[in-house]
Order: sequence, then structure tokens, then C-alpha cells
Amino acid sequence: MTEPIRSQLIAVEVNGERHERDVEARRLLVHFLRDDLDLTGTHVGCDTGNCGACTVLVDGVAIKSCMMLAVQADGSSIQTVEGLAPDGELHPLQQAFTSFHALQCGYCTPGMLMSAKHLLDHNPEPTEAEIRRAIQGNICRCTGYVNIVEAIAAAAKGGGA
Amino acid sequence: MKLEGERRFDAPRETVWNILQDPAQMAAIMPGVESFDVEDDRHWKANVKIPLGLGSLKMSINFEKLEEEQPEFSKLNAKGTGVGALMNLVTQFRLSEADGGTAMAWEADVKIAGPVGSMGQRVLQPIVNQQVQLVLSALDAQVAKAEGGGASTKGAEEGRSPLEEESYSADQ
Amino acid sequence: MLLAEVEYARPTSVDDAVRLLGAHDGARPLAGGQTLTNVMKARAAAPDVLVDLNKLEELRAISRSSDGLELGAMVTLAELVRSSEVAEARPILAEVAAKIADVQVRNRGTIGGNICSNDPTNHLPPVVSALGATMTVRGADGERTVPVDEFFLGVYMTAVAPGELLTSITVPAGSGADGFASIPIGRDGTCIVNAAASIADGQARIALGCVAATPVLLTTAPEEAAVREAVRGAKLDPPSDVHASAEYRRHLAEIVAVRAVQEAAS
Amino acid sequence: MSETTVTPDRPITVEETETAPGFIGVNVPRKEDRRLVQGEGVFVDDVKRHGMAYVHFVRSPYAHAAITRIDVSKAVALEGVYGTLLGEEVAAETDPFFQIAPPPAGELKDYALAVGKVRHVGEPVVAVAAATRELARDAADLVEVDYEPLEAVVDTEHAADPGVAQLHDEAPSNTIWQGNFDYGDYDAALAEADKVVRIKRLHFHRFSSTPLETSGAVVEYNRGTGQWTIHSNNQFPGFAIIMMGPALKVGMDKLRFVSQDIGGGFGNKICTHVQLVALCLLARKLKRAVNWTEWRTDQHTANSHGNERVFLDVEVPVRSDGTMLGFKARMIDDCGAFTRYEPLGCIIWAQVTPGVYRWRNVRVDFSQVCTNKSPCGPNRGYSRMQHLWFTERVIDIVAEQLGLDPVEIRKRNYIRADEMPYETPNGCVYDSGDYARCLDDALKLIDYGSIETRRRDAESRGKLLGVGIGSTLDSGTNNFGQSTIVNPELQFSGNNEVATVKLDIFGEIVVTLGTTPQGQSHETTAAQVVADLLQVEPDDVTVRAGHDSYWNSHAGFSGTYASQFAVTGLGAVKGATEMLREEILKIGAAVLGAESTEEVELGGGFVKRKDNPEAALPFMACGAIVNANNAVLPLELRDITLNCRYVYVPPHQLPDTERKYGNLTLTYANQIHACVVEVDPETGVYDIVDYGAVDDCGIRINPQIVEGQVQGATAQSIGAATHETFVYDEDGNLLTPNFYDYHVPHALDMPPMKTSSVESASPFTPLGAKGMGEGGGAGLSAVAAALQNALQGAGRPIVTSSSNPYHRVWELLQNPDESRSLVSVDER
Repeated sequence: MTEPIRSQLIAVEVNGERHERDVEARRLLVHFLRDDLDLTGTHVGCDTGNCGACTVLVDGVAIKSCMMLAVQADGSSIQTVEGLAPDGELHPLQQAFTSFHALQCGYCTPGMLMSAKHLLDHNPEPTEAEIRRAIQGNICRCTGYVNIVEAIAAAAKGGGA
Repeated sequence: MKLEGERRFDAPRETVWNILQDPAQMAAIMPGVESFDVEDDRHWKANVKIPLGLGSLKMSINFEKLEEEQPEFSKLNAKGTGVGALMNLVTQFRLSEADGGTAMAWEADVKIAGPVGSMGQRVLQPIVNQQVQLVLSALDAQVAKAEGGGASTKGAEEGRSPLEEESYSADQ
Repeated sequence: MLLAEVEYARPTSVDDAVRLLGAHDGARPLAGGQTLTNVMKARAAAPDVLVDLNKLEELRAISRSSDGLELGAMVTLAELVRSSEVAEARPILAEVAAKIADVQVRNRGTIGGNICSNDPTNHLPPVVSALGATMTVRGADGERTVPVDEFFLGVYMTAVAPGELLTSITVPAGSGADGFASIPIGRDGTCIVNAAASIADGQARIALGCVAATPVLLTTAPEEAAVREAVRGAKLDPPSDVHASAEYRRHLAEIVAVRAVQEAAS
Repeated sequence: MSETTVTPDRPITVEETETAPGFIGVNVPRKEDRRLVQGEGVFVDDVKRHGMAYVHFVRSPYAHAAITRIDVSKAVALEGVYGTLLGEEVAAETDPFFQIAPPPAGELKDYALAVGKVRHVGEPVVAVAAATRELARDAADLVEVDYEPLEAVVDTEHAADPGVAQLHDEAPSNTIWQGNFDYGDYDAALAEADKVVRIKRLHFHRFSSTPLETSGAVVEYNRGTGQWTIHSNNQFPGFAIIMMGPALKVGMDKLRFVSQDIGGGFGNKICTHVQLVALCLLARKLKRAVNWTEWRTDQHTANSHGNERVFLDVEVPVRSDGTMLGFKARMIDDCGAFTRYEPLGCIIWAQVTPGVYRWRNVRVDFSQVCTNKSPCGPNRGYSRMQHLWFTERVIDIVAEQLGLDPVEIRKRNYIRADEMPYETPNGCVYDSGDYARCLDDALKLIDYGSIETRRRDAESRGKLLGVGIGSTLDSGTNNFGQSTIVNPELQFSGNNEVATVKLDIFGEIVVTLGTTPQGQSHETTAAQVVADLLQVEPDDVTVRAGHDSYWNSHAGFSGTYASQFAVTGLGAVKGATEMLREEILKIGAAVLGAESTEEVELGGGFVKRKDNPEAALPFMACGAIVNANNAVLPLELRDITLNCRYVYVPPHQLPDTERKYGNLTLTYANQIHACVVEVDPETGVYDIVDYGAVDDCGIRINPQIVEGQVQGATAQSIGAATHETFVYDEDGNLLTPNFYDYHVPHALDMPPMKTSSVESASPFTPLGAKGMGEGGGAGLSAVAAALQNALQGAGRPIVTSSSNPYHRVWELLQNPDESRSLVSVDER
């Protein structure tokens, strides 16, 4: 038997580190990450679930953290952009994004990287069409996506550097 | 958003008119009415919780009777305020005797402002249509009921909530 | 934006979920949350209690039976895309699911949620309509099945009553003659009009989306002229919005109907 | 100098050389990226302060209404709510914002919150501050506001008609500004013409670049000093301070602007001074830092939109050989509910009066009206984009009407390379460029020669194929003197930007800019310039991230806007670095015992004697001596600081306000784009199947960065041409307030994009570079032209709107004669 609660103590592992926090049921995961855990790399770009700037991996699956409640993440393992280069050595995707000038303002970049990571985790050799489909839920207003697509393709081929 | 239509009732005009000019009976045919207060014979107030599937939309609505030509024409303004939505409804109807029954020509102009009005644009029209259908069906039922047992406004006159089914059925 | 205060429960059995939904006035099931959360952010809807279905493993099954394909309501759109059972039994479901929104949304969004929200722009309501699916709904009084023709009642409204839960969708085994066509804004934006079609015994069963509060079902011979005639005969009164006038939508409905039937026939 | 480069295989790696590296013109990797790809950027909502309050604005649901009652008692009673701010407090504590418009329209009152009346949906009415974002929103829902709705004015063309409701009681009408522009001899041109093409109406729609990061700020108030620190993503602090100081009745130094990373701006973040004033008042009132982060819906509903414009009664005198002699038109610009940066748009378009054409006779009646829609402000391509779309529509409509080839008529009318620098009829000077050559290159990119074959192939698939060209300009480095043409009382002219370059005690080279980049890679390109001048590597150069007005490295026009960094910003960097180089050489010469600085040179982080490279002084020693060991220096070198601040000031002059004549900008980058579309005639649905972009912005400091900007600007103009539009209903409700209904290009929407460039160095700028960030909106023109071309086999409709979503294309297909009835030709 479960009864409704207004707030709850949750435990999550974020980028390998365990956190316990009491959160209101209504708090969205993205605000939990940004405001409660100070992981401000994950961004908010819209309020309708369209832009993908808040994309993170929950148990390895790319989701938009503005459409998930923090309480729903209880017990899960989350990876955010801050976890891509834990030792300061850039992930091949991060390296490729810089080599191919796949970012300008950098605001969409964390979400874009997480979507790209999800793609390459499941499909190490994507075609251009597959790359575009993988990031169709991530809006970029600076680049026209040209270099983002190239960067992901290069990272897949191990040519990020 | 402008809507209009014609409705036929197998009941005398008097019967239909009595229902439509009676706030208490109107309250019974509106969707999701939680409370209803008659301020005077031209002004009423309702708190509604319109069920919309994903959750209900709460609104408080002020009604004002703008024109009335007994027993055939009436015009009403309803202004609703709720979180994220403002509604302005102007509706009117004209009753005429037709083939032993009553014909009702009605019009409604609904404006929804606020975030819900902007964001829900693509779904508002079907939702409004559907609510109108619900109201009209309820009106049919109310007319049929009145025909069966004679219309009554007693519930409201005696200050009882028109929402309590008993206030009608007890008399019928 | 931000949700209004809400209570939250995460049952681990369907029975408990149904109990919670029945026990609290204003309780809403929370499936993938890809629609509901956004509506709540806008505070256009404010359920009092969210009953999270994500721990209900029993609603995540995909199985084939003599009746066809049974899909748990909490099967995600991504699972639908990947499922070998779906690919074998009714691949149209996977093909259409792959067109819904984007990867992240498909990873969370569920078939049950997509169907129950019945937003007119959703793809799956017309698809399950055309396929003649049956919905299994559980409430305090037990389980009942609802044929899809009686399932959709309005925008965001279905035959699932307060206190009830859609648990599974049964899609009959088909010949594979299914098709779908849509016109979104851009390559993958909000849908303007869509149609699903399924041909069996020389008859095309067509469901049109985005043209009314619920999918509009038509049954006709699959020849183009007959399909056009059937759509015209339906005297559609679609809504107008910034993307399409009623007239344009009516016109597109005819075209997507033809295209869906052509795809089904090919 | 002029050189074509074809898109190289990326990435280009820097070649290691023993000698002077030469970083200008090289694709140096960006310095900004390392932090941004790790999520370690600092955007405004990342800034936190102890006890910070979150602010939510209660906004108007009505387009036009009187406010009859405001009651915040229930909101304030909610636990966790710190307080509210109302319009009446704003009116009591601030002065209305300074108006650029001359009286009488300039008398209108614009405050940080609505005072007495609301004028557009989404206008902030009350600000609520609370302990969390959620609570602020909850409290906002408890604020009660009663309105008396008024008639909404939404139709641009008829906003100033008699009898229409008036937005601003202090202004006599809804007309904000009107002016007649008359250049050359239009009447003579008309008399000389063989044919006159008339167009009744063209419409340029509302949209905005919608930066992915919305506007926001964290504002702190220091009660002891009376100074505010404003962490924000405002992209033009110089303008914001000019607006805010007088409103708040404080000196400019009381307003410290700070930003690090900004998530896109595109002009849309220039006019946030309005909200910033409300936040300043709240921070002072509540005695705590306040955070405001705009929601996306609010960004669409109430941030600055791009100007909407109608072009009426257009008349184009043409010779029978296709030479166009100029044009006449009545233009009405719609700035929305408030003026803010307007009516500057009423003159900005004149920077490109004849577009890329040799049109010598121009007569324009230009006016601007206010309407009950979101206020407008600069938006990538500000005011010129509207006008350039108009010139391109004119040329394609004339070509269509007279049966002329769109390529030939362009070449016949383009300003020629040998005419550069070219003075336009209104006194602007186009610095350099070769438009015909760029057009040839663009046509090559889309394989123009094969178009007819591809057209037939498309036809065989039931599709209509069309090709279109957009030729536009991006005028950069404003002469703010043009503001005096809209209001001769204004005291603004010229332009400036600042850079400070220092050599510090441990030999660190540090650059401080006055700009507020939002993705334009200023840290990288500044380092390239410094590295070349000081003969070091870009990695040896630290460029401070972002902007802080307390760094004292800014001037009145500092900011990042209007396509100018490569000229003003890098001009300042160059100036400051040259000063620093001179100082380093002096120190080096003195320490190394040289007679003069002529005998020493820089290399590898050393000052070296030319005659003996072994005699070398490391930069670190220079820095240490000047900063910490200066008694060793001879007295005459004691004024050396190795901390050099330089203000770049372009050579602008005051325009002639009577004739509305003068050089309004310094540089003119050009964009010649070609686009191929395929239309499904059954549905009006279309795809862009090929796209070629040739841009010329003079010398490119970092080609990869330039190309990135070209791709981005092109994506934005394609988005605007296809699905991005702010549509209002008759009551002034915005119907596209989010990314569901305002569809911006996704990765799948973008066509294959081919780019190449021509480099026509600017003779007027420090590095031969031109500003190019805005682009000219060439995609808008190219898509419109391609659609018109595709539909030539379907009743030949004329494309008269810049917004062409599917339903509009279908309407053109359904009723081509309706659009054709808007154009006609008079034979002479």
C-alpha cells in the first residue's frame, strides 16, 4: 500500500556520486539538478518539453529532465554533462564538438552532448540521417546543426580529436 | 470563437423558456458546477470545475443577463476567471413555435484569453464544441423532464442547491 | 514553467494504483508524463494526486496471443519501436511510434499515455482506431474491455472513467495491410493532419486525426476515388488554427487518407 | 584583395611552424569551448546568492485593458513570499524610460511595470518574489487583478486610422514616427521609364531569433554604497545603462553590469532594461538578491520581436532593358506596444536603401505605428532584413512581370565591383564587394546549370521545383549619428568599443573586452589578433570571459550587437595590443641596452635584440620589472604601465538630418544565397532540397567561426521563411507562444547546406574585416523567390509575404489570381 505524499526523501546517484535530498513531489528533475545539487550544466530552454537543453541520461536512457519529477528519479543513476569528463580529459564527443566548431553560445550543448552520447551508446556507427534523428529533440539556434552533425559523426569514427 | 446552431424540442415554448430563464435550472445543465449563487434576477455567480480529462479547469464565472424579450429572446454574458485562463462568453437564443414544438436558434461567441487560450488553441475549438454538446444534451434532458413532471424552479426559490438532484426529483 | 503543489504516489501493483485513483478525487495517473507534465507546468490542469504508473512492471509487457498483440499500457514508444513482436505482428505501430516527437520523448512516453491523452495531434489514437484495437480498463469493480470505436470521447477524454486505469491495448492480428500518413509542421513538428488505414476483406478502415475531438472512423473500398468520396461524405468540420484553416485541414484529410490507404495497399 | 575559398574539409588544424605563426585567418580552436562542453559555463541562471529570492511576473492576459484593481494580499500572505512590486511603486520611484522618439510620440510613458493600463498580452503587471521558483509562481497565481478590456489594435496597416483605439494617451495617435525619404530624382526616373511595375502590398512578418537561453538576471543591491550589481544576459549594457540610470535616478557607476556566458542573443536581449529596473527596485525593497529567469512562453509573448512591416503602393520604374531606376513605396513599420529601441528602425533600414542595386532614385514614405502586440526590438538583421527582403521581392516580381531572367536582371542592376567604394543615393558608402561574382559562386554551389533537368525530374514525381536567389547585405559598425535623423534633439553619434591588454607580473597576457559575446567567439578571435601582434601563441593569451563594467574596459556603445566586433572590438584589441607592444619593446630595449626600439623585436614570448637573438628578455621579466621592480627603470620609462586601454572609434561623421543623408555604417558584408525548393502541389508542403550560401565579410579572422555564423544565420532565415511566425488573433492573443506552434528548425528540417566565401577586404577597417554576425536574412528572400519560381507552372501566383508556411503556399496554389491582382505593369 502506498499513500500520496507531498514531499519525499529521495536518493539518486548523479555522475557516480550519491545524493539524498528531501524534495517536493512537484519539483521537476531539472530544477532538482540545477537548484538542489548545483549541477548547472543542465539547462532549461523552454517550458513545453521541446528544446532538449535539459537532456540527461537516467539509467542510461536519454530523457528530458523537465518532463520528469525528481521523486520519479528516486533510486536511479543519472548522468549529466558534468559527468562526461570526470577527470578533466574530454570525452570524444566533447573533443569533437570543439574540433568541429559544433557550438557557439554553448547553451544547447550539454543536452546535445547527452543525446549524442545516448545515440553512440546504442549505435556506434550512425549514418547522417540517424544522427539527425537522434538530435531532432534538441534545438540549437546558433549553428544550423551542420557542424553538430559532423562532430557526432567524427566522434563515432573516433576522429573527434 | 463563434458558434451557432438550431435545436428542436418537443415541448411548448413556455416550457423551454422557463428552463432557460431560470438560473437554477441553467446551473443544472452547465458542466462541472460546484456552487451557484443568484445575486439578483440579472446576476449570478458560479464556481465550476470543468472536467477536461488531463485535470479539471477551475473557474469562477459571473453571469449577467443583458437582454430579455419574454418568451422568445434572451442574451447573456458570462465572464470567467481561472488560473491561466479568462473566458468571456456572450450567448443568445431565440425561441419560436414550430410544428407543435419549439425551435431554438442560438449563437455563442467564446473568447478564451490567458496562457490556456494561447497554448490550447488547437484543442479549444473541439473542447468548446464538446462542452456545448453536453449543455444541449442536458437541456434536452431537462426539457424532457419538465414535460414529464412539469417544470419547477422551487429548488432555487427555496434557497436549496439546484445541484442536489433531490431538489428536483422530490418534486417530480 | 512550474507545477502547482501536487501529491504523489508510486504504487507497485495495478490493484494499488486503481485503489489510489479511486480513493482520491482529482487523482490522475502519471504515465510517461510527456503531455501531462507540460499541461501541469502551464497550470492549465492541476491534478490533486499523481499516481505514478512507472513501477507497474505488469503494464510493460508485450505479448502475442491468438487475439493478436497485447501491449501493456506502460510500454514506451521506444520499446514499441524496438519490439520484435510488434515488428512481426503489426509493424505499423512501430513505424508510427518512431515518428512521434523525438528520442527523449519516446524513451519516456507510453502507448497508454499517448492514447489516453488523445490530444488531436497525437498519432496513436487514429492508428489504434484504424486497427480496431480493444482497450482493457481496470477499475474498482474489476476489468472491462472497450472497443476502440467507443473509447475516445473527446479531447483529453476517453472511456477510462475517474478511478479507472487503462491497462492494455489489444491489437488484432492483421494482414499487414496497414498504412499511415501525416502532415506535420516541418519534418517532425506538431501534426496538422494525420490518417491511419488498415485494409481487410477488401475494405479500408480509415481513422483521421486532428480533424475533430476524436479520431474520425470511415470504412470504404480502398480505391482512391472511394476513399476521397468517403472523406468528403464525412462532412468534416475540423478546427482552424494558425497552421491550417478548416478548409485546408479538410483538404489535407482527404489527401492523407488516400496516402494512408495507398501505403496500406502497397 | 579578393579570393575565393571553397569549404575545406574540416577541421583545419593549425600547421606547426618554426617561424612567426600568423594566427589571423586560421581556424584556431575556440577558447570558450572547454568550459562550455563540460557544462562549466556560467549563464545567468547559474548565478546564486545566499537568501536569493526568485521573481515571477504576473502578466496581462489582455492585449489592451485598463487596470481597475490589484490585490496582492493573498500572495503576500503565502509562507515563503518575500514581497511584491506594483506599477504604482514603479511610477513613484522611477522616471519613465527615456524615449528616442521626438515629441509628441516621445511623450509616451514606459515603465518597468504596467501603470494603470496594459498594452499587450504578457506585459508585466506585478512582480512577486519568494523563496523558491515554485512559490513565486504560486504566489503570482494568488494576485488578483481586475481589468476593463479595451479595443485591441492589431492590424499594422490600419493602426493609425481615425477611430482606432489609442495605445498611449500622452501621444496624439498610434503613429510613433513618420518621415519622407527622397533621394535622386524620382519624378525624372518615372518619366524616363519604359515600364512601371506596381505592387500594392507586401508584408514582412513578425518573428524572433528566440535565443535558447531566455532573458534573465540576478540583481544585488549594496545598501552601503547604493550600488546595484546586475548579473544578466543583457547584450548591450551601454544602452541599458543609458536607459536605466535616469529611470532609477542614479549615476551610471551605480549600475554594475556583469555577465559571463550568454546563451544566444541575436538582438533579442538588448531591451531587458525594463525588467532589470523592476528587479533593481525589488532587490532594494526586499534587501536581498533577486533572480528572474524568463520562461519560454514569456520570451515569445513579451520579449522583443522583430519588426513587422508592410510595403504599400510600391512603384518601380524600369527601362525596357531591365535596368531599374529606383522605387517608390509607402512603408509602415509596427513596433508593438512600446518603443524601447524604436523608432531607430525607422532609419536603420536606410543603411541599405538601394539594397545591392544601382538604384539611384528612391522615394519612401516611412512611418511606424504602435499596436497591442509584444514590443519590437533589434532582431538579427534588424530593420535592414525587412528592407532587403523588400528589394529582393521587388526584383523578382519585376522579373516575373517583365519576363526577365532573375539572374540576368540581378547582374544588370547589381552595384559592380569596380564601382567600390560605392556611394548610395542617401550617402552611405559600401566599402567593397563583388556581388556578381558571389552570385556566380552561389549558382555553382547549387549546380544551377542542371536546374531544368531537375525540374523535369521533380515534375515526373508530381512535384514543382523552383530556384530562388537572395542577395543581401549586413551593414556593420553603426554610426549612432543616424539616430539624429529620427530625432534631431538626440546627442548620439559615432561608435566605440574598448579593449584593455596588459602584461602582468608573471608574464601573463590578459585581454579585457568591453563586449558581451553570446556565442561569437570573442575570446578566440581576440587571442588570435593579440598572438600575431605579440608573436606568441593564442594559448599564451588569456581573454577574460564575459563582461564586467567594473573592469573599466567599456565605453558608451559597448556590447555585442549590430555586426561589429571584427571591426570595433578587434580594432580596439589591435590598438591596445600595439600600445602594449610598444611598451614591451621600450622596456626590452632599455634592459637589453639597445639604442632604440628599432633594434629589438618580439618573438616566442621574448624581446630580442635583432643583432643578437641570444640577448633576450622574457615577457615575464618585463611584467615583473614594471609591476614590481620599477626602480630599476630609467625615469623616462616610469610612465610605462604594460596595461593599455584603447578605445576604437570609427571615422564616422554627423549625417545631414534635413536631407536624411550621410554614411550610416562603416562596413557592408554581403550574402548571395541560392535555394532550390520542391513543392507538393496537392498539399502546399515543400522541402528545401538544395541551398548554397556565398558570404563575403572581408578578411576572415577565423574562417571556421565565420562559417558557423553563416550557417546559423541561414538556419534562422530559413526558419523565418517557413514556419516561424508570431501570429495574433483579432483580440491580440499570441497564438504561437511556444515551440509547439512556433516551429524553429530542427536537425531534420535543415537542408543540405553548401557554403563558400569571397574575401573583399574592407578598406576602412583596422584588419580589413567586416562585421557579419547578423547576416542579411538572404534565406528569407531566397525561399520566397524559389517558391514563386516553383509555382510558375501553377497559375503563377506572386509571393507577397515573407512568411510562407504550408497553408500559405496552398492558398497561393488555390487562388493564384488573388496575389497576381496585387501587381501590374504600366507600359509607357
